[in-house]
Order: sequence, then C-alpha cells, then structure tokens
Amino acid sequence: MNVLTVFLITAGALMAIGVFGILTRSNIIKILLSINILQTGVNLLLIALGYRDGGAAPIITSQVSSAVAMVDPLPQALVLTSIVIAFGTTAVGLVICLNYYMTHKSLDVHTFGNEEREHQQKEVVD
Amino acid sequence: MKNRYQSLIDIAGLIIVGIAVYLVGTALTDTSVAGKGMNSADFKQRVSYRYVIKSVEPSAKMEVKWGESGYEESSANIVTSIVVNYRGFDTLGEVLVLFASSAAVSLLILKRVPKKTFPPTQIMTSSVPLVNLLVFILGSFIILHGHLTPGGGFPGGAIIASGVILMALVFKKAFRPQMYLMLESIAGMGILIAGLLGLMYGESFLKDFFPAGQIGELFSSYFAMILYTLIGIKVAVEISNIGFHFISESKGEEAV
Amino acid sequence: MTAFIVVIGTVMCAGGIAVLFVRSLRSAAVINGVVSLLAALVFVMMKAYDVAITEAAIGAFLSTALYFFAIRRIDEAKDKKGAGDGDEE
Amino acid sequence: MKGLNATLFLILPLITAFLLPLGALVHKRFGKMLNLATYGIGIGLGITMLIPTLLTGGAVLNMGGWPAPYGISLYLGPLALCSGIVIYLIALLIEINDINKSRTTYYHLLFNLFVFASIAMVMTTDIFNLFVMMEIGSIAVAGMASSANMRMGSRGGFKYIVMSGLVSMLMLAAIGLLYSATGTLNIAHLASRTADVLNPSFALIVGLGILFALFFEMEQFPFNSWIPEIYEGSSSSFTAALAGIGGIAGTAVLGRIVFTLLQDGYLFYGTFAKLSAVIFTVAIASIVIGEIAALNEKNLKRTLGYSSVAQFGLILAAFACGGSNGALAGIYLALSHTVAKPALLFIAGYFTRVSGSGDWRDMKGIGRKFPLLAGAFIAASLSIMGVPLFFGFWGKFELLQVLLKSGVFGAVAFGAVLFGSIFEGIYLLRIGHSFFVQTSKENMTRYQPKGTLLTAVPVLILVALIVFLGVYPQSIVRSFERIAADLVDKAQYVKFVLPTAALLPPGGGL
Repeated sequence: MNVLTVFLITAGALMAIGVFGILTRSNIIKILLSINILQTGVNLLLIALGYRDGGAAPIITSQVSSAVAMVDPLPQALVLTSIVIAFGTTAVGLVICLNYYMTHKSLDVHTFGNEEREHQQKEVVD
Repeated sequence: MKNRYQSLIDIAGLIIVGIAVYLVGTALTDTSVAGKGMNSADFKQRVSYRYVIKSVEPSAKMEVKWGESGYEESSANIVTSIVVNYRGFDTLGEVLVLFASSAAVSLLILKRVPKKTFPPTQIMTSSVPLVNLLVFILGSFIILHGHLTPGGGFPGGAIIASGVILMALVFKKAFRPQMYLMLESIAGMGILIAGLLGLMYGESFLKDFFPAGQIGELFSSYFAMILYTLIGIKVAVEISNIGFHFISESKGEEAV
Repeated sequence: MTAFIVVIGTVMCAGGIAVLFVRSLRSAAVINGVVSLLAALVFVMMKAYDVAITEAAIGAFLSTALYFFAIRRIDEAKDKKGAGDGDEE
Repeated sequence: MKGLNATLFLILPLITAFLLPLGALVHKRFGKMLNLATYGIGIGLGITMLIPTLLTGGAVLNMGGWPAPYGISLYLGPLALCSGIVIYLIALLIEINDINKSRTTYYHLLFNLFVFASIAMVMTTDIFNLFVMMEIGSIAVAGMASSANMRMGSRGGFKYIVMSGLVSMLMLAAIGLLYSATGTLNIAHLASRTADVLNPSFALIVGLGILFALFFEMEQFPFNSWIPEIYEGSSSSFTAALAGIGGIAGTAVLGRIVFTLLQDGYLFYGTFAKLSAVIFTVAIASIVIGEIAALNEKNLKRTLGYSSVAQFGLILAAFACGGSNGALAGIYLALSHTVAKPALLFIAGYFTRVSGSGDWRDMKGIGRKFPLLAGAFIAASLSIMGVPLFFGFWGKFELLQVLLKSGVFGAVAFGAVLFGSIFEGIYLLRIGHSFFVQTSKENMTRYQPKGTLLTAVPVLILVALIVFLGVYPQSIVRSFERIAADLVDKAQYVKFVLPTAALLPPGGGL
C-alpha cells in the first residue's frame, strides 16, 4: 500500500466524515465545524492527486534544478486559494450563527414551531 | 434538549454516506473499463510542467537552474509564480473572497454585550508587545520572501493579522472601522492599478511588465514582490477586521 | 514512512469523528484545530510547504480563534437570557 | 491598448467596490450615485462592443498575457457580452428601485462584488476560476440575504451557507480529479481533447460534482431549501438581483458547461446520456415541486421564489435536450425570466410596504389604488406563463417543440411543463385578480402610496420590454441565433480561446 493510496484514503475518509456531520448534526456550530472538516479533506485530496512518490518540492534552489522530478505545483496554488475561501465561508457562517442564536435563542436547527410561525406573520420585510 | 430521533438520524446519515463512499470509491478506482481514470495524467503532459520549466512557448532549454536569468518568470518558488503570475486572476478573485466576507461580517454583526471580563494581567500587557514584534517581523519576512521561500501574501498576512488580533484582545484598542476600510480599499485599488499598468505596458491585464530578474536573488521578481505585499496588507487588514468585529463591543455599522 | 502516515491519518479521522460527537463546543473547536494542524503536517510530508504554512496560519489558528470568539459571544448572550439551552447540549 | 474596452467591462464594478469606502466619507449617498454611474457606463460599454462581437465573435482576454491553456483567459463572446449587458441593466434598475432606501456602504460593496462575480463567471474559460467566482457570488449573497430581517434572514442565510459550502467542496473535488486525469483546467482545452476518453464511471463522478454546483446556482430542487426564507426575509430588490442576475449568469455558465464541456466531447463520450438524464430528472422535480409549493403559498414573495425555481427548471430541461434549438429555447426562457421576474418582485415589494403585510390575501383591492403597478403585475405574470403576445411565449413555444423531439425524458418533461404552466396560471392570476376585487373602505384608505414615483420606473421599463419583445421578437431573433451558435458551436469556441497548435509543446501530447 504505497503512500499515495494512504493519502487518498485519509482525504476520502475526512470528506465522508464532513458530509456525515452536515447531514446528522443539529447544533449549528457543529454543522459549520463539519463543513470545515470537509474542506480540509478536499484540500488533502487535491494535494494528494498532485503528489509524486519521491518528488522534490517545487522550489528551485542551488541543489534542485527544474530537471529534478518535482511534485505538481498547480494543485498547491489551487489549495492556497481554497484554504482562504474556507476561512471566508467560516467567518460569514459564524456571524450568521450568532444572529441565528440572538433571534432564535437556541443553537438547534429544529426551532420551527408555532411560536416561530406567528413571529413571521407579524414581521413585514422590505 | 436531546432530539428524540437523533439516533435514527445518525443511522440514516451513516447509511447514506456509506453508500455514497462505496459508489464513488468503486467508480474512481475501477480500471476495468478503458479510458483515463484518476491520477492518470503523466506529469510531463500536465499544464504545470510548463510552469516548472518556465517557458510557456516551446523552447529548447528544458532546465531552469539557480542563478540563471532571462526567463519569462523569474521567481524561484514555482507555486508563487503560478499564484501571482500565471494564474494571477485567481488571486484577484481570492482577495475578493476575503473582501466580501469581511464586508459581510461588518454588515451582519450585532452589538456585543460583554460579560464581566478580567483585565489582562501584568504578564500579558508586558509580554504581548514583545511577542507581536517577532510576529510582525516573521509575517513581513514571509510576505517579502514569497518568491524565494515557501510562504507569500496569504500566510504572511494571516500571521500579521493574528498579531493584531492578539494586541486588540489585550489592549482593547479603540477600533475604528473606517481606518481599516480605507487601508483595505487602498490596497485593493493598488492591485487593480498594477493590473491596469500591465494592460498599458504589456497589452494584457495583470501582465508582469518588469524586466526578468535572476532566479534566487532577493529582488529577482519585482511583480511577485509588489503583488504579494499588496495582498499581504489586504489579507492582514481583512482578517484583523473580521477578528475585531467578533471581539469589539462597538457595532461597526454606525461608524460608516 | 507509510506506517507513520497511516497513524497520522487514523488520528485525523478519529479527530474528525470526535468533533461531531464531543459534548462541549469549545473542545470540538480545539479538536478541529488539531485536525487542521495534522493536515498541515501531512502537507509538509507531501512536499507542499506553501500550503502547510497557510493551512497552519489560517486553517488551524485563525479558524479556531474565530470559533472561540463566537462561542464566547454565545455564552455572553446565553447568560444574559438565562434559560437558553447551552452549547453543552 | 487592445483589450481595454473588454477589461473595463469586466472590472468596472470592482473599481466602484474599492472606491465606495473612500466615497462614503465624502457624502452619505455617494455609494448610490457611484453605483448608478457604474452600471450606466457598463451598459454603454457593452452596447458599443455589441455589434462587432456579434459579427466577429468577440475578444479573448488572456490574464497576465499567458496563452490559453497555461493562463486564465476570459472569452467575451456573444453569450458573455449579452449576459453582461442584461446583468448591468438589471443592476441599474435595482439601484433605481432602491433610490430612496438608505443602504450602508457594505451592502453596496457586496452588491458590486456580486455583479462582478456574475459577469466574470460568464466570461471565464477556466473551471477553477469559475469555482472561485461562484464562491465570491455565494458569500456576497449570504451577506446580503441576512441583512434585512435578522430572524428569517439568519435562517435562510444559514441554510444557504451550509448548502453552498457542501456543494462548492464537491465541485472542487471534481475539478481536482478532472485535472489529475487530463492535466489541464481550461474548458476549451478540455473540449478540444480528441486523443483520450475519460473512464465512464470516473467521468460520471466528475460530471455530477460540477453539475451539483450548477444546480445549486440555479436554485434547483435538491439544493434550494433556503428559497422560502431568503425570498421572504430579504428586501425585494435583493431577491430581484438573485432571480435576475443570478439566473442569467447561472444559465450562461450551465450552458457553457453542458454544451462545450460535457456534450459529445471526446472526454465525456460515454457519459453525457447519463448526465442529461440526471439534468432532466432534477429539472422535472424542480418544475413540479416549485409549482405545487407556489400554489399553496400565502406569502407573495415566497410564491415568486418558488416560481423562479420552476422557471429555472424549464431552462434546465431545455439545455438537457441539447442541440442548437435546445440552447435557443434555454436562452429565450432565461431572458424572459430575467426581464419578467424582477418586475414582479419590485411590485411585490412595493405592495408589501403599502399594505403592511406580506400575505397576498391582505392586498385585496390594492390595484384600484395603483392600477398601473397591478396591471404591470398581470402583464409580467402573463409573460411568465407563456401567453402569446408576451415575450415568455416564444421561449415556452420553442421549449415545447424541442422537448417533443428528445426521447422519453423529453415527453415526461413536456407533461411537467404543461402541468406547470396550468398551475402558474392559477396562482399568478389568482393574485392578479385579488388586486382588483372590491374591498372594504378602510382597506382602501389604508393603501397610501409610499416613496417616490421613481420606484415605478424600472417596472414600466421591464414591462415595456416584455410587450415589445413579445409582439416583435424578430428584432432580436438573429442575435439570439448568434448567441445559441456561440454556445453550441464547440469548434468556434476552441478556435477563439486556444492559440494555434504551434504553441502546444512539441513532444507533449497535451
């Protein structure tokens, strides 16, 4: 079982755990945490797909010239972007969770009761 | 308030995810059928091979060595050359993602009612400035050496932002959103102007119109340095802006 | 080398599962930070040093800091209202 | 400076987004004036480039000066330019409709980023760049959606963020897998690969990953649990942006992916039949569920939200049929929806403010006080239903023809579309009728006009467009055929975007 399949299996497992967490958790902060785990899993998958056994890091130094077999640099550039996107989504998600808590007084997703419905009738938006 | 059906939901979720993992796993790994499957693109055929040998047009020279110059892209760190030069528009989009999330946080955050918090002890107030000094030096080193060593605008900016948030936690500085918004838009405007300059001199947006430097020198890739500095400032300001909004009592709203 | 990575992989998956089932939100955030740090370590092993620094700086440290700020604000709002059901569900 | 016009057309909202914070100090209403000016200039720029683009096929902007498969290149062809002009038009009308509503700088900033992301989504020829632009769009929408009403906004915003996070990560995984198999990220380069064929099951997974993100973008059934809260909980001008701008951008991107990347390409040779079956099932489910939900919905804005779900289902069904008349039907439907739905939402927002309640049963007899707006509501809903002499008719007529010719799925979709149109007729005309019904005296006194007459201007412009294009569509039929050709004709797209073969490496069979 070479190193690459271990990376791919770990990435796949993390993605599965993230999706499982989104489907089953009822606490909104935990749903955001599982989205974070899903995002870490996908980042791992992308880098693992660019991995080359025994490849050198894609930086040209005095010892390493470009003739040396290098790891694929493109997925690394993509994952750099994806990590910052994950941070942006987490920040906005957390603010929305705070507002959800301030208005619904609970971190639970299932808050839709009649108390909720009569709230909606009163408020008119726009 | 345990949900009555929680165990049922867990089992159902487990079944769904299990089936999905099985289907996707077999689909990605079965090589019985002809056709290119996962990870089957040979490294030399990939687009990234052209970035490694730094010549998009076919050229005789297939090897880039340390200290040589005259290539189309002169930064030693190939990932930086991709992020800044070859796929610069992605990075512009990237900076906009942070810009959008920092604006969304400032738009949506509510006024915070702080509980009784303990004033920072003497140890904190004396040690944090020292720690921050090192943090800022490390952050700016990572930004400025983005094209030589691993790092660049994003990690450097994040490290500086963590220092700024640490200072806000300890010293409760008066947080003025306008100053941050100004810095953000100036840095963003800087990136756009760099792009338009590329359009003026190099007839395409975000073109690196600087002379090719020597690979490995500090001042080899001016374009990477300039763009990464602007990105570093913008990332640092935006992340500390997001952090401030979570910490501060004042609602950023009425200030603007 | 492969055994070492298998160990790290199982620890990360165990951390991922722990985040979902642990009771307190704060410990869930800490475990998520640990999983991100281990991911940064795995990135180093995969020769992706740029990504390792960014993942450690943004993914591990700043996301966890954000979660802690948010949970603190929820606690403050909870105490003000008294009966709200706590994050320790 | 060859590409200046095209580059400016793209980055105009960006320049405004960065100028807004500086301007907010100068004058409180600076943001609104800047926005109005930007969208006006955007439309002007677009129209100056319209004729040459329609004739010659437009310009390719290579970002950073690198040729196509190696850098990110943006193709401003007929499809991208017309979508861009319509996006700027809808944005301008939204700003006019918001003329007396005080919005913070952050809201204007997010709105500009949303407009930029929609235009860049349509122009880009790089899948990862498409992912980044969709991500900017969804963060901006999440920010704006929850800003009006905290209670419903946070519910809808949370569902939106969770669904967007899940779906965008599936698309990112699919892009990573596709890159690992083909070695390139450029759509034109992928479409031009005649050497290799993807392993069918692998291609199915990759195709589904990308399509799920597009289904989310087009508010289709399994991914649109956030529709009721966001359509009711946020301001009507924002929902007009979501339905109008998001709709046309999503259609153009969906068309580009389905026709250029997935359809009869060498890569997805064996799997397009399965993928179009998936698109058909999602479309039919969205049409049926959207119409039924809209039928027993009490709140006016939620009804319009569900009707958008159904309308986008029609577009999906049109694209799933493939071929140039499928593309033509999809583009007709997209444009007629983008023109009619914002008008309905503006009127719904205005009537909600006037009658003080979101429920359309409390708006009885409001048409007697505002005959113009109520009449416009009926005209726009007739166009959505596809009644002749209105613009929506041509799209639906074309769609029904093309559905008949595409197999069993086409027949089922044909039934669903007819069924949907009947339901549309019922719930839209029921609302239109209740506007003109006799009502009590105190109701009539309650309806006092709010805000300046200026808010009626965008509605009248849109309705005038609907009627003009409905009665005399020949004026735009030729350019629509050109757009459909740009969408369907793979060889022309590859010829424009990819440089001559000389650039590709000698030995490398990329």
